[in-house]
Amino acid sequence: MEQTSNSRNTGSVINDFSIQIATVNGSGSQSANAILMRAIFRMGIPVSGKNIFPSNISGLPTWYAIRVSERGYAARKAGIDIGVALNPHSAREDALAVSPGGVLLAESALGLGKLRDDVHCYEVPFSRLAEEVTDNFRLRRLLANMVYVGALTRLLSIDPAEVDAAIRRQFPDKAGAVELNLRALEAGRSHAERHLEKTDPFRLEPRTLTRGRILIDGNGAAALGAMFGGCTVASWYPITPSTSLMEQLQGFMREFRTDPRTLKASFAIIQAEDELAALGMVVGAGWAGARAMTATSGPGISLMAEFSGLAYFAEIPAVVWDVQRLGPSTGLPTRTSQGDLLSCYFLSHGDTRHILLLPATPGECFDFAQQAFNLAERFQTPVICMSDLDLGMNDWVAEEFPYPDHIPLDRGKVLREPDLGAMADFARYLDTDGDGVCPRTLPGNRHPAAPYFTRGSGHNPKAEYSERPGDYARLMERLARKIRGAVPSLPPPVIADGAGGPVGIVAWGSTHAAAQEARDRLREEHGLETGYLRLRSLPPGEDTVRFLERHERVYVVEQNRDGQMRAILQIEFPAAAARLRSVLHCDGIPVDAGSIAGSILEWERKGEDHGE
Amino acid sequence: MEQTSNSRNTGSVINDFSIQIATVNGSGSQSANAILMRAIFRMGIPVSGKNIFPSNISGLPTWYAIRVSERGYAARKAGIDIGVALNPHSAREDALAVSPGGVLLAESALGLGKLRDDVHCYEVPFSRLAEEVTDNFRLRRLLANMVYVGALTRLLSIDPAEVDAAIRRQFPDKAGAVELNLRALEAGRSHAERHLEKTDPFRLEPRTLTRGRILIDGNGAAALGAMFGGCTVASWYPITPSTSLMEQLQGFMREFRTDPRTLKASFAIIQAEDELAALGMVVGAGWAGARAMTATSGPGISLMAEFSGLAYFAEIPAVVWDVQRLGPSTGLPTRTSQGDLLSCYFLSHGDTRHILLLPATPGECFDFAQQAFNLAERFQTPVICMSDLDLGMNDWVAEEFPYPDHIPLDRGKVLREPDLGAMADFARYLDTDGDGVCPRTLPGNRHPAAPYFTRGSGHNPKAEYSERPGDYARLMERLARKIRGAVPSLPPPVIADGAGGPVGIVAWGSTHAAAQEARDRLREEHGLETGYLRLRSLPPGEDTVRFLERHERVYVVEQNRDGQMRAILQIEFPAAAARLRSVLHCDGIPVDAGSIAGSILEWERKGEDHGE
Amino acid sequence: MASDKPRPGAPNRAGLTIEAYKGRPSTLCNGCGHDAISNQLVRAFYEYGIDPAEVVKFSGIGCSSKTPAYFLGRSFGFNTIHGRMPSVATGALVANRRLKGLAVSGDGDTASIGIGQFVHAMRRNIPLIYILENNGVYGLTKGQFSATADRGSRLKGGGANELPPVDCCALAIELGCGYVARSFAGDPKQLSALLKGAIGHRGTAFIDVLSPCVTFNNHEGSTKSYPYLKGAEEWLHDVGFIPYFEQIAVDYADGTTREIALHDGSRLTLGKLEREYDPTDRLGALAKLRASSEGGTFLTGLFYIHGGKPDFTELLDLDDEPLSALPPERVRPSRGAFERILARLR
Amino acid sequence: MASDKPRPGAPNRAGLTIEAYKGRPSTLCNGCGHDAISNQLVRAFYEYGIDPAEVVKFSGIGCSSKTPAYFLGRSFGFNTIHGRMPSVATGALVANRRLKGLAVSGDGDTASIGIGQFVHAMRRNIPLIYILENNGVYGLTKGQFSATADRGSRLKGGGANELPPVDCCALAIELGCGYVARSFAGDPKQLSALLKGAIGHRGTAFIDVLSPCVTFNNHEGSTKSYPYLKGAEEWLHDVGFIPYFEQIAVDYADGTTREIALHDGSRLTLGKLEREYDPTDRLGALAKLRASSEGGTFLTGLFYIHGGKPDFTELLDLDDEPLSALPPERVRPSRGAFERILARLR
Ligand SMILES: Cc1ncc(C[n+]2csc(CCOP(=O)(O)OP(=O)(O)O)c2C)c(N)n1
Ligand SMILES: Cc1ncc(C[n+]2csc(CCOP(=O)(O)OP(=O)(O)O)c2C)c(N)n1
Ligand code: SF4
Ligand code: SF4
Ligand SMILES: [Mg+2]
Ligand SMILES: [Mg+2]
Repeated sequence: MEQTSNSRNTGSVINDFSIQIATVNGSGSQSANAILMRAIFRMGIPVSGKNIFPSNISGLPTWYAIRVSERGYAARKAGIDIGVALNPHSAREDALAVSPGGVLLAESALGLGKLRDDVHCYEVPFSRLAEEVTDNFRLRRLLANMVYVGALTRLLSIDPAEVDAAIRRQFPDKAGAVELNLRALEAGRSHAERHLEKTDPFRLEPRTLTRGRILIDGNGAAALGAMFGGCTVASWYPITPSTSLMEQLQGFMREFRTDPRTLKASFAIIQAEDELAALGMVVGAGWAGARAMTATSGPGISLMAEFSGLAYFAEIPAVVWDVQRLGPSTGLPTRTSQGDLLSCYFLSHGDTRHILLLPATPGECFDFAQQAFNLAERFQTPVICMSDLDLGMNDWVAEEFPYPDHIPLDRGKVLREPDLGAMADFARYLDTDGDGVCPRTLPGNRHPAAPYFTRGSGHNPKAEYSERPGDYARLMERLARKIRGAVPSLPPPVIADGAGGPVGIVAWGSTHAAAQEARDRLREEHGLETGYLRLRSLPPGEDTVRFLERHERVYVVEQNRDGQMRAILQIEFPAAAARLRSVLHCDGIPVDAGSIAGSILEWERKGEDHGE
Repeated sequence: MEQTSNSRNTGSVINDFSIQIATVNGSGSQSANAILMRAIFRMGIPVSGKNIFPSNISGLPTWYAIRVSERGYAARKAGIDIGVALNPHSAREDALAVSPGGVLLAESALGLGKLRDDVHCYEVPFSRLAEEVTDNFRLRRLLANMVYVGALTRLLSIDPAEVDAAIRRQFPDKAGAVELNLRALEAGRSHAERHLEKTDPFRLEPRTLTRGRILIDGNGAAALGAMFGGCTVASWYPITPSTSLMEQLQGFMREFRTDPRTLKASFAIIQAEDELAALGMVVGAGWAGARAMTATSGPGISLMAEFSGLAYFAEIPAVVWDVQRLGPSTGLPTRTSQGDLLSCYFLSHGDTRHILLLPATPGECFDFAQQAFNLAERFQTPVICMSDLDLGMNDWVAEEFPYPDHIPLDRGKVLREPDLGAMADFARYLDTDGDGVCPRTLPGNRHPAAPYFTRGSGHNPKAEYSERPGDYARLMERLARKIRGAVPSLPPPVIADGAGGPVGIVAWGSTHAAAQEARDRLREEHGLETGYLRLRSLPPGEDTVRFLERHERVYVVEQNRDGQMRAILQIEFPAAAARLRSVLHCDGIPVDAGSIAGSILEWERKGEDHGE
Repeated sequence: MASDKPRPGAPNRAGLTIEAYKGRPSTLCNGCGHDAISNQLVRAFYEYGIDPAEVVKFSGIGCSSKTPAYFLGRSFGFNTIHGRMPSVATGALVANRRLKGLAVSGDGDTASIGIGQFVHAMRRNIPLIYILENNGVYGLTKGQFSATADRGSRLKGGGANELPPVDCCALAIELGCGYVARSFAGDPKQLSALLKGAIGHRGTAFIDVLSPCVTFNNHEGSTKSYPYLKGAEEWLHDVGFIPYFEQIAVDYADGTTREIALHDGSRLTLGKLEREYDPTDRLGALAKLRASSEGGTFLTGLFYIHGGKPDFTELLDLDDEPLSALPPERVRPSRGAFERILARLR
Repeated sequence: MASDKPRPGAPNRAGLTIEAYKGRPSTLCNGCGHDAISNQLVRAFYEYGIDPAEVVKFSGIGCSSKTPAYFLGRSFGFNTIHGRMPSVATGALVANRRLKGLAVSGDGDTASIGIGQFVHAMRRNIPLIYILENNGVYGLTKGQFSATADRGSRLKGGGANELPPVDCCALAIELGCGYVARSFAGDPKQLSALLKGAIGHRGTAFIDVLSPCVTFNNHEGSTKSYPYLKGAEEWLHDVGFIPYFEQIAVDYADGTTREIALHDGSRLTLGKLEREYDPTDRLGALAKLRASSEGGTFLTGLFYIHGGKPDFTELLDLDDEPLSALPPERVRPSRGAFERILARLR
């Protein structure tokens, strides 16, 4: 905020502010917001949007927060520069939430005009204007949303051509809808032109900063990655916020993976009866040689514990996307969190440690969705991708993905008939080359030595049942070695300014956006230089411990209550444990840079006071 | 072994040796072994027995290891002083396993006589002798076991009166069985008397060391504790090694908790359809105000993840016994392990941290089974008791339990009708006194303010659905505070020689027996003094971190692959993390003192070499 | 038909007005079938004069499972987890056998993820009214098919369901449930009578209530929409209810009506249609159900009733006093008993 | 009846002797019913001449679920986790539609913990022979009742079961399974014919095989003991099997025998008893089942068959090539497709 207010005093605030639209869910504001976002994006200005919605189908308050940032900051911005109020149930609160000096664009009928004298207030009869567009009762409610987009178009100088294009893209092949929306847009725009005198400083100016970029949600990117990563079986059970990953995958697969001639599918997407079955199907398919995945969220992860252990222990590839929401239990199903990390790392009873991938951007969702299959097949083990609601369901500006030629499909050590040759015996769990990964055969292999019997109970290298203590200990030791051995193949951490110093910051997943911005603030506003490491996978490797050792105090920033990544780093790197401090944010709303920077500054000040 | 061989050279080895009996499972050796154990126990000599059995109903090798120890060591003893070989399938291996200088007592038909010249070998035709006792084919097989008991009675100078008494106790109200067994015993005894010339040094001498003691398995003790702790609802699904806990509970309850007049039960024991349902029923019953529990093992824990999170989050008392076996997955279902610690501590997705009790002895099983209910009700949260197969299913000598007057039934903060008085509103989740624990009402309470609506989703203090970030953050903060606040009420660690020094040892659960013995060895044989702390609950408290800080190097001894307790200590006490080292044993066979002492010595030597 | 209803606004036999049976305002979509069912639950419990303090509500997860917040606000309630409500209800009702259980679930909650617990709950005959609010889709996760979706039914987005539906009524009968009925959220009169019948029944009473999801499954091509169901509904009979406290004699002169006595002395009357139908004949009930589902109609009414089965608390020989309320001396055996046990272990 | 059996010791149509169909030595108790079933599986697959490389075996957890190690040692197999085998089988069979699935489960594994996955597997009609080795108890955990225990049946220790049994055949029929039979481990001839019929069927074939647990449930008072079952078994008909490769004409002069054609051209013959029984009539099958269970007899035979239903891989419109074997270019769309997608996101 401080920066913005500064520029405000000096005149215009260009391409750097937040808009928060308060509506009722089920009222159709989603497409209006998407159109608004895309129009700004197409003006070449980096933009991000966060949908704060209830666990409910219609009638409850919902907010959409758009952030425009010339510097490309995509984290939530604390403070509302421009508030749009349409929801009578939350109107007062929404109006009071606008930052001083900001803008309140409100439905006139709400009578909010007099509530604040420290903001620029514009009242517009959105509903009445919508009524003028159509007689249809249902549509009016929807179109009121386009009216506010129209008003904003005018107020913020959004390029009308881009709004136009965005509307057409939003309703492809629906000329009627396009027409109506254009009319509603125009109603808002011209009303604003005629009745509103702009007193506020916020403005958009075209740039070319989004060239070569796309606007995409993490779930969509993961779905694309899964398709281009050669996924053939996907089994799932609906649960917010992972549903849209699977539904998008289904859409893409139907379009691009159905043989246009035979209409036969090169994939199976199965809606299972629950998450136990979903992962069970993935395990069965992975065992049989398909690239198989599921996507779920917290409660589903809990239900997948037993099958995860089976896959770990019997060495079966499986890819799981955990699009995290706020737990425990049902928690807040439509709010974001990074609270499943410990659960996933140790998922299942007994000694287990899973490979986790930690995407922070849609680009990484796309990449990791592919790599997850490669890793799962190469190391014959579950790979869990830790996304979250903020990353998965919100739209982010991303570099255009390259066609994934550089990620070939690595099916791991699979022995086909010719590979078995004259072998009389094949031992499924024999570590032939010392890396802990044993070649496997796939059902359907007709070589007489190929078949073996898989089980979740103790077994010797020949896959025979064994209760011998030595067989068990060796097997478990090999599994540990295998996972440790996988670390160099996992996405390494991204390190910035990591040469060393008093303060380091560690982040992971979607927290990255705010953490990066916080570092800029600390440097620019407080002169505090920080090293930065973003974990992109677990178990962590050498780079990470060396980074920790190079910094006196390392702040581990994450969106959960208990500092789960910090806990894992303490387990893995005990010598560095005492350097770690948690910077946590966990209330379901995506973290913002200010609160991270603030916490770090407070710790640092405390350190000085208490001689820490 | 070293000690034993020493004394062997000087003549007799009295009351300090191990006997391992190798038979086939399903052949009825269990009662013979129990009789042998009890007879020794009744001679006043401390004894312990470990059943190493297959996951199978009949026909596979099984071993029973008895340890006699005047010093009261109850851990497994490495090395077999006296081997009894009855199983043709494992005979050679069994014979080769006897320590040099030891005894091999073998079925003559196995022809093992010539195999070893470094052991005292006695051959006895167990089967033939059994044939002389009865014509019944089935019974012969069973009675062969009593024949070896008879031979041992003679060889080891076991008091015949005590064997006699033990047989009568083993078959109460079965005069026929008693008679047959006595005859088989006598056949073995007199055969030995007539045909075997004792050349070995092993002998038993009566003592009075078991006076005031009982012989009991941990599951039986836990069942007793549950009954005397006022358990009213128990729901479970069969799984080794927890089954015998519930089956014994059922036996005790039927006998002592059925009204002799009305024949009505003051308990319900329900065999659920699986572990999800088992914990679901416990949660329902706990919510409704019953003291409810379940018992399970690894796979069941995985299936209980989701309900655990619900109970944690909605604050419902629940007691879970995890009688651990070797995981992950099905693993070795009949072998011991301490591998579920991390799973249980963090059970469920989202931020959770459960209260864990860690009994090490049957006495603690009895105690903690009661305290678990008190803690669960007082802190309105799941309490998981971490037992294991070794503790739960094997027989241990224990101090007689005192009648539990000293553990009153603490039902926690429950408001009945009169407590609510004139209250117009009752807020279920209002922390009225700042300890994080909110008074609750129970269904059936007829006060108009009493009812509330429980849910696993976000809620405010009035138990109303809420998605407000502040409500959520406050609730989660309170839950963390509540669990932290419970720590002083949990069983504190037991500390021995904890004043400080270079080397400390931390153990938990059934590892205690071997750890204690290892300390003695380190002191007596290697002059290494060690401090000792045994954790009896989690989260750990101040005592523990202070102990860690007082020692330069702390060896955390446990029976899992990954050092799970060490991991938890590293999470909870980062400043001490670097002092911790893992001493692990994880192959399904209970750990022995020698391997612990050996590992610690090796570490200590390495430390010197590498200047650590 | 006799009227069992207190005058509107008047207190019922429990001395309460209908207000005491309401809950918080619904947050479901306008027109959702589930709200219609909630209304009937409010009315049925009010008119029956049940004391809300004796009722406990249970639900799983879903739009349907939210509804216990919207009725019987003066009863304890537990919104559990997805598909596993029956186990929680079982535990609670065993812990306190004096409580009357009322459960609400959805078709995803019961027939997809929850079919396992459903099957076992039916076997156990727990004292529970189990209402399945059946719309053929997952409302709360935005309209995927559930396991009760009919073959050929189409999603809003276009996909057709190809798997056969689970008929929970048939399963309940097969599994020994003693009160099995089907109704329609758009048929308040019948639903009301069936709900009251369920209240009067001892043991599990299962009612499958077709309850359109107006947002995701009310379109052309859906077989669970209001228009479709209105068109396809076929009454097995005309269901009426006479509460135990209004034992008026009714004259069924024409022999077209059959009376069924309930556990508490109330009576259900089955009249007019299908008067040959015998709801105590399990096999006949199954045959009727299958015939109707194969014939493409949607049959409602009381399919099966059998009042004599002991409920689960009886099978467990439970003390009359709720287990949850037993005093310490009833749950901790004596010192003498303790001594006897120790003696065996010496 | 025609003999479909190769001469003992001789190679079958796949060129294999019976040795090639055996597995490792059993570790079950002597006399366990499950071993008898394993023997019949060995014989059936050998006599049918199925190539073991085309078969995949699945099981859950239990004594019964161990048996896939004891037959078809040249087939891949997967001993999964307790109660969740059907999902694993579904995944594997979808991944490779050329494989013939053969599943073995226990009554605890299927009817207690696993009833949910059982129900959904039946709905999906996956290409799987599903053998339930039903002994009414949990063998491997030492003899507790399972959900198929009959009411009144007694445990060795003495307790009686008070809950109604789950009849998996009735459920399978209700849920649309296209091949539903019951047999007895002590009746090798009938079991063999029913197994071969299952091999010839397309889609899910479910056979509930009563299989006494000699260690925990073979005592007086048990309704799943050898003596009890031998006494109570009632044949619905005399089942025979004629494989597709032995298309001899049989003369059923007396009209007492009915022939059922299977997917691969093999035929089942149902003779002598109950010749009126029509195994393609779903309702009749259910009625017959219920009548027999209420009558206290234990009916065996082929209850229901319906061969025309598409199996799950067909419903999914899968490529003919196994999904597991598709080459990279078949599973990674082209650069052009990629470009089209990106364009929408700009
Ligand atoms: C374990 C788990 N998986 C998935 C979900 C997500 N989920 C919430 S409600 C629901 C389906 C609800 O459908 P239904 O029971 O038919 O209720 P309706 O909303 O249609 O009334 C699902 C899948 C969840 N809450 N928990
Ligand atoms: C999740 C889980 N719970 C419990 C068990 C323990 N368990 C192993 S086998 C079994 C029952 C087996 O009974 P059934 O399926 O009837 O097979 P049977 O041994 O009678 O052939 C149980 C409960 C387990 N392995 N996994
Ligand atoms: S989405 Fe459907 S089921 Fe849910 S509240 Fe709306 S109409 Fe009802
Ligand atoms: S315990 Fe029973 S089911 Fe298991 S192998 Fe023995 S006889 Fe068979
Ligand atoms: Mg539904
Ligand atoms: Mg069984």
